[in-house]
Amino acid sequence: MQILYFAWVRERIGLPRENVETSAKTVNELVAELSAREERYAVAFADTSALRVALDQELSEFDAPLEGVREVAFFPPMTGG
Amino acid sequence: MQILYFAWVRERIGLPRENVETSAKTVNELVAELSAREERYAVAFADTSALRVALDQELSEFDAPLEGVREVAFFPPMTGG
Amino acid sequence: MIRVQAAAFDAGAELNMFTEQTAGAGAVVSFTGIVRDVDGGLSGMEIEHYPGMTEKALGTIRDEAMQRWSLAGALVIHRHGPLATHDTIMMVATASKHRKDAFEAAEFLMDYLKSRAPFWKKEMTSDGQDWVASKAEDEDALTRW
Amino acid sequence: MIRVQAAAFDAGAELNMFTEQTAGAGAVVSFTGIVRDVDGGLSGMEIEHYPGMTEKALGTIRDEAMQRWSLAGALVIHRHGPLATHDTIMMVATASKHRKDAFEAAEFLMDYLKSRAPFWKKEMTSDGQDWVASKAEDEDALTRW
Repeated sequence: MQILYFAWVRERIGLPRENVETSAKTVNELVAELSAREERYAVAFADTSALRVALDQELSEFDAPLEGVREVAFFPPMTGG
Repeated sequence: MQILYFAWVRERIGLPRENVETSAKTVNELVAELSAREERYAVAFADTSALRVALDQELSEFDAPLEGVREVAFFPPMTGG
Repeated sequence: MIRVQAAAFDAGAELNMFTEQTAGAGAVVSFTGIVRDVDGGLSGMEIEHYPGMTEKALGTIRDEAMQRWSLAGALVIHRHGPLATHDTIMMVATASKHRKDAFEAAEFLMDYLKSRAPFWKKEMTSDGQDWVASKAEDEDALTRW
Repeated sequence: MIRVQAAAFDAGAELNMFTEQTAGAGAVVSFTGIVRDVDGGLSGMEIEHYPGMTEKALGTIRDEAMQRWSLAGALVIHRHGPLATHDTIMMVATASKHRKDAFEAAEFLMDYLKSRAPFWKKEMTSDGQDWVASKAEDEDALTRW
């Protein structure tokens, strides 16, 4: 599964994207798995209410299932315009 | 007193402006005076609810006093923009 | 800035100049009114106005907008005289720090200009010429403010 | 029309092109977002985005606007990458027969773009760099629609 990070999430984790082998069934499970890996993930994901997630480039929720999903992206609330 | 007419009021009365000697105390009295003069005025002023009046270039009401007023203008509702 | 003129103007160039003058504000909204297509075809339009009162009325409306919203600037340009189909009739532009002020002030300027500035449109079609009738909804729009 | 680009663009020229493409509509509204002055001075801005999702998200927002209002056209241009103070960040433009549709659709496009299109602004000041925080009022603005 391709995981993408943007803005300060990318900076805290220290990379823009990575390939992850996971058996996580939901976004929340994936977040827990990543956070358990290394401190920098735990810091970036400390408060998921301050984060947004997109599944295959569509905004989604943290309790959404990951079945069939190829691309997961984590980022802060958008500030364009 | 200088009287100005715009848009279809000007066309019905047949002139853009004229000088009028009047002792009318309000716009309504002036309208009655002009309407009594000639058919074309009576036609133009037949329905004052379809008209607007400006006194010295400020939108006003038909029952407003004319004291001190130098310029009265009659016209249909505006359609700019 | 208020301009009442017979001459054509370039809305894009005006927008850029206005934006430059209000640089640093962050948000610029513009409205452009164009002679539109009408059923049966329009061969042209003529706009009559009340010289003297027009400038005063637009100035009053603009002052009111500058007072009610936090604006870095407000521009109104309105043409009079003969116009052809697809000609630009008028524009307003507003600049502010936050987009809400610029949007609201531009709508306010348009609503008041429509019903309170002394302009009258006459349309020329193949059937002849006729004065454009005012719309009740334009008067109603003022109740919002 | 949706454009996501690093290159600068001329908002006035875009407005004129858009107006020409939607000629006959009568009413055109534009919003331009500019890198604004901030207290303490801004030396520049960087806009990150999510290639692929950005275009999709903007397309979805534009389609929604075209469905909800009677529009002759809707344009969205948004830049990414490094920007300098007073640079144009983005613009939206809408065209319709009646001004209400163009105004509402432009505000809708801005409100959704702000909170639903994947762009993130980073400001460079003399104190360093920092990501611009999202505002609760931007999320709240969506409840209007």
